[in-house]
Amino acid sequence: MAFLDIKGVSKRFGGLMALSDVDMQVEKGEIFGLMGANGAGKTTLFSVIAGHVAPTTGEVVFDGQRLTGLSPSRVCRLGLCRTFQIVRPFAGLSVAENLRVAALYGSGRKLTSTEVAAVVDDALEAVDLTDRRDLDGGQLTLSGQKRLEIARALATGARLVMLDEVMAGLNPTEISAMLTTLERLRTERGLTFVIVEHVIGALMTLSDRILVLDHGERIAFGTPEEIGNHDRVAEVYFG
Amino acid sequence: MKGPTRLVNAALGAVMATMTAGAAFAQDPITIGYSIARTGIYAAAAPSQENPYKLWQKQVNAEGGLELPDGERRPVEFVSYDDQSNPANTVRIYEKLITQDDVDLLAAPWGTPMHLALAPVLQRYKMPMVGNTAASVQLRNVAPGYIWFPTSAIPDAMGAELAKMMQAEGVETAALLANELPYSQEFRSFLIPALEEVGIEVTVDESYPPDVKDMTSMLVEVREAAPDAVVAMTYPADSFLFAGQARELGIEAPFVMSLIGPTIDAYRKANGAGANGIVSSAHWSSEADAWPKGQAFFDAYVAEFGEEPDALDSALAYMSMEILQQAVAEAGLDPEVLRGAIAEGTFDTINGEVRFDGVQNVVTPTGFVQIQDGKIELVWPEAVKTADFAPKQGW
Amino acid sequence: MKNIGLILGVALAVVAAAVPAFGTPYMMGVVFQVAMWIALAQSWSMLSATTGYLSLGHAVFYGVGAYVCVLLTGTIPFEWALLAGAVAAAVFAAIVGLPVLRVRGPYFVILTYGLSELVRHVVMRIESALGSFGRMIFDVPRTEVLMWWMVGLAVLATLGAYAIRHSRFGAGLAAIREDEVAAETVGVPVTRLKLFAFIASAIIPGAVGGLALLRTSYFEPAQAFDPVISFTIVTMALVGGTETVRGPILGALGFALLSELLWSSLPQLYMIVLGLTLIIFILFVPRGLSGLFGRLGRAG
Amino acid sequence: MDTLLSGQMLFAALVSGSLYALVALGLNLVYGTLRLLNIAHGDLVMIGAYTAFWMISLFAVPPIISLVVAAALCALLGWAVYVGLFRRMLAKPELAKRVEANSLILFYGISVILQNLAALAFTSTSRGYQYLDTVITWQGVSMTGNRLLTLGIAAAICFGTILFLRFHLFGWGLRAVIQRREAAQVVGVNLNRVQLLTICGGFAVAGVAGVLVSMTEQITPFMGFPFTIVAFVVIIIGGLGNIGAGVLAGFCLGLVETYGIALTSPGYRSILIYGLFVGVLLIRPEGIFTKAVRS
Repeated sequence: MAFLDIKGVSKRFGGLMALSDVDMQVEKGEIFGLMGANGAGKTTLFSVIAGHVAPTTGEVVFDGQRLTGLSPSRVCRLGLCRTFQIVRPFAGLSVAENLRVAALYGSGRKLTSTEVAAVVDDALEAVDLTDRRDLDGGQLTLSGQKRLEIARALATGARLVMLDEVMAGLNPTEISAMLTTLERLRTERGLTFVIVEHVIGALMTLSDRILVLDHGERIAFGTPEEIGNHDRVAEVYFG
Repeated sequence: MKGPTRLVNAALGAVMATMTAGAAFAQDPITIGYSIARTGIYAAAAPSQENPYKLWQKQVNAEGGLELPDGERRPVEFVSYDDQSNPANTVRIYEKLITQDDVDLLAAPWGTPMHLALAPVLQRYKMPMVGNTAASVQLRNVAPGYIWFPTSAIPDAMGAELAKMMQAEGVETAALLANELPYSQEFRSFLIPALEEVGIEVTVDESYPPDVKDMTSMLVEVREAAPDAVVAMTYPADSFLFAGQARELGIEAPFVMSLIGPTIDAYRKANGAGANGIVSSAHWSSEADAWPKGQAFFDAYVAEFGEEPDALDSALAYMSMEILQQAVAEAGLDPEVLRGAIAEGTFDTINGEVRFDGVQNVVTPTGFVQIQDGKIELVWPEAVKTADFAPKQGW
Repeated sequence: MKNIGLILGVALAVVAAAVPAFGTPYMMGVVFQVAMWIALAQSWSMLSATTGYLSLGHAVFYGVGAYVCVLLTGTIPFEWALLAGAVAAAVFAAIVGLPVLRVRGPYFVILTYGLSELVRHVVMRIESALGSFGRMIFDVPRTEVLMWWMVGLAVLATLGAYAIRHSRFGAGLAAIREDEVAAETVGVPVTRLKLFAFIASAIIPGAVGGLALLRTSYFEPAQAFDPVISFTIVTMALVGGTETVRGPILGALGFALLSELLWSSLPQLYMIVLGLTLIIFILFVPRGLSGLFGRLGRAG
Repeated sequence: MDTLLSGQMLFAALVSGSLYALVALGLNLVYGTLRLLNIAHGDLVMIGAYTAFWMISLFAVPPIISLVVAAALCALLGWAVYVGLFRRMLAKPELAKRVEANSLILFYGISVILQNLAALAFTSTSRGYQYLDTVITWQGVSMTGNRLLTLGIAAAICFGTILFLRFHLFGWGLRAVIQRREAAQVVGVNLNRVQLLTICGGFAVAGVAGVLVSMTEQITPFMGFPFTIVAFVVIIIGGLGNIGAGVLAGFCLGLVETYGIALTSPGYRSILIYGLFVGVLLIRPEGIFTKAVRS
């Protein structure tokens, strides 16, 4: 059974089918890419998985546990955490405080204060924010805030992290730093990632496998090379 | 300790100083403390009580001061605070007046809740106070001792008297509209059985919340029932509303009562001739020949404040000061002696003779007034009335 | 510096302890009043300062507590009546909490106000249906006893607020204040925590309402649910500053003492001066007395 | 049942409704454009009422003329408050961040000052005067002149404002500011000017409402607060910042009050109104008459 198993998920908003009958299997330790034009349903799929939105039909199973119907906080405590395309740091709290909240609540068990401090330090280290730990979340640059989002997800102890366009708005230097960070997180920590990315190059480089959505439907699935050569994808996406 | 307060009172007293014999001011003034609602929901009612206090003070000081048993006169000075219409503040203020400001005498705050909250404080510090504007059967639950209520507008007596009066005027059916605030509800609870007793049928009986903004639907119901009498148990704000809308709908009952409101000067100014014929609760009128001091008070009040005194609250407030004045002349300033004098004495006021039994005035009869040609005439009871009841002739 | 809230709380308790020895009944009245506002503002801060959900209806808890207490006095010892008042307020908060806390921002502000008014009118209606025209309470405890209870509640509220702010619970509430969706995403059970905070902030006001009622010894719904109570609480807490536990203490102390001072020295003008003070504070001391003192402390 | 269908009830509902709509209109303008919770709104009604009272008592000027005076006076106050306080507040980021809480307290301060200045200047004695109180009967409906005037003026101002906002360029700018502040600035709306004019306009409308109210109610320095509450109830039911819906909601509240009382009992009047208010906030906080905007 797949680590994250999405079975026949559909979501209807009024008359609009945002997702129709999407299947998707993510294996442990992989980086799974999601592609699609604006409005293709990627963010909706994230929201369904993370528990922000209930699917109209279908179900989501994570590590053998059914997620459908659970609240986002519950989903997070089970080990699955997402970030936001438009960053949502706790702007008035310091970077370390941001992570402390995630550490306190994200794991689903009570940590001692030493354990919390360790988790916070570790997450800061992992995204290279240690020297900014006392700044307010709102004072970071965009790139810093994207890192903070990732660090917060790490601090929850998540085993699967869903990244929603963490590279959007970053400059090439920042993108390549981000790529390094993500690669490192996967290899060093064995984390699983599902990523949505508009920066196609980055997506192709990072992902092991890619799923392409168009108007809420699954139109292609495969390795980056396969997707690059896929006719329908080329038609919808590149051209 | 009370320096700053004195500054303000000195300003108030400045005018009087020029008019009063210099000798009196060489002496230590007698201080009288009270709280009043200068802000908050009761603030509009407060001047009807505070103005008589000020008038009384001015008159007393013009005579050389408040007379003590030895014939000595000392000027009167007020120490007053705003209770913000909150009984909790009233309690605090009187504690401060008694223990901190060391006032010689106390005057009453405005309103039933304030009086009731105050009774235990007076008991505790053994300071006598003549109340005035409180009216509730609950007053009788107050342990007699340090507080007295000169009013005779107590709901149970009023209910019985009003029923008698309505019977005497040939009323057979009545519509009742009552504000949900305690005083009017209490009145309603005594009026209904009293009406039943004298055989008057209640055809409409509605209660409405104090923040009512339109009475049309109630009054349409009243108009359709076409009763002989409409008894609106109003507070000031809704008394304006009632008069305006009853007039609009042409309520034709010959007997129309509005509980609190019509005796306020502004009520008659706002309603003009439409106010004529409206009955209200008060047991005083300046027109009564039996109470010669009444007209003098009325004239002095009009001269001082440019409007007529409220026949209920202003009269009661002034009466309470007259009682205090006469008791002090008899007994002096010692609280215990003074208490005895108030409890045992008989007083001559603008509302005639007053004597207390327990906490209650047992002399002044419960009465009702009616606006006739813009004047407040006492129309009930027979013994003291200044004019006959006249059926309301339209609006 | 971190423990200044506690220190102030203890200091207040010590002052109060000394009062009966040398103080006049008037002083006891002042202490009662100041302690009451500290207890209320501090309780309010447990919800509003931590989560940013600005309640303009805390009079409802005060009123519910007062009402339950007045219904019970005479039947059981007053201590139990106070406890019942606190429990009733908490139960009420628990019942209305879930739907009310779904509403945010200015809507929440206005909703809490409206709720308080709704309950006031319902109680008025009940009282008039019961044929009760204001209730008097006899045999109330001495002022000194009441003052002690109130000081106790103020200390309790301060300790409670301190404990919340420095706990896991408090960290979760802070996250909710900053971004509710993000908080939920990192595992904070937002709905549950908000409800707990709402209930926590209702308990002590329930007891305070009962106690204040015993002091006045007279109950009328119009006064027990007076919206001015809600406004005063918010004002004091904001003037004090919402960032620390000492904020509400400073606000309540400053405000109560200022009005005590003005009230007796400028009887005609004090409300106007109070209004001006408020305006000046909001414009020029945005972080409240607490922020002001913090800044002075750092500068010196 | 006959009473329910009578013109008399409808007239009463329309008079209350138009007044509610008018009082709420001013508040809604100020909230919509500036996001300020104006707790002092009812005190402007009080100022309008006193203006009318003193004008007629001292100079025998009828309220119909005082309308203009009161509007000018309140607009002036709006100008002073905006320039003196709120421009300052909105300019400070740390204050503007919590604009609702801060404006609430600021206006609370202003409210306290206005009430107590009025009490100091005029004493708190209640006032009243007689104006246009002849009763006109038409088709069996009795109407007092001053209530008819209230209906006419209040309705005219409400609908006039709606039309103005719809068709005048300023109205477009204002609606743009209400809906999307930042975007409006980008496309060249002078935010400062729009805000200043709206606050003056909103205050002026409250002053006008005060003149109308003074013809039928007692005037005291503390009469304003209930109007603040009614105004909030109305704009919540309509939808905060939605001008047209607010006017509609004002009339609806008049209908609910009149017919709701007739169908139940007058004792339920306030429970009904606050119940509706709380119910709307719980179920549809964006307002009954506002199309739901969901992202």
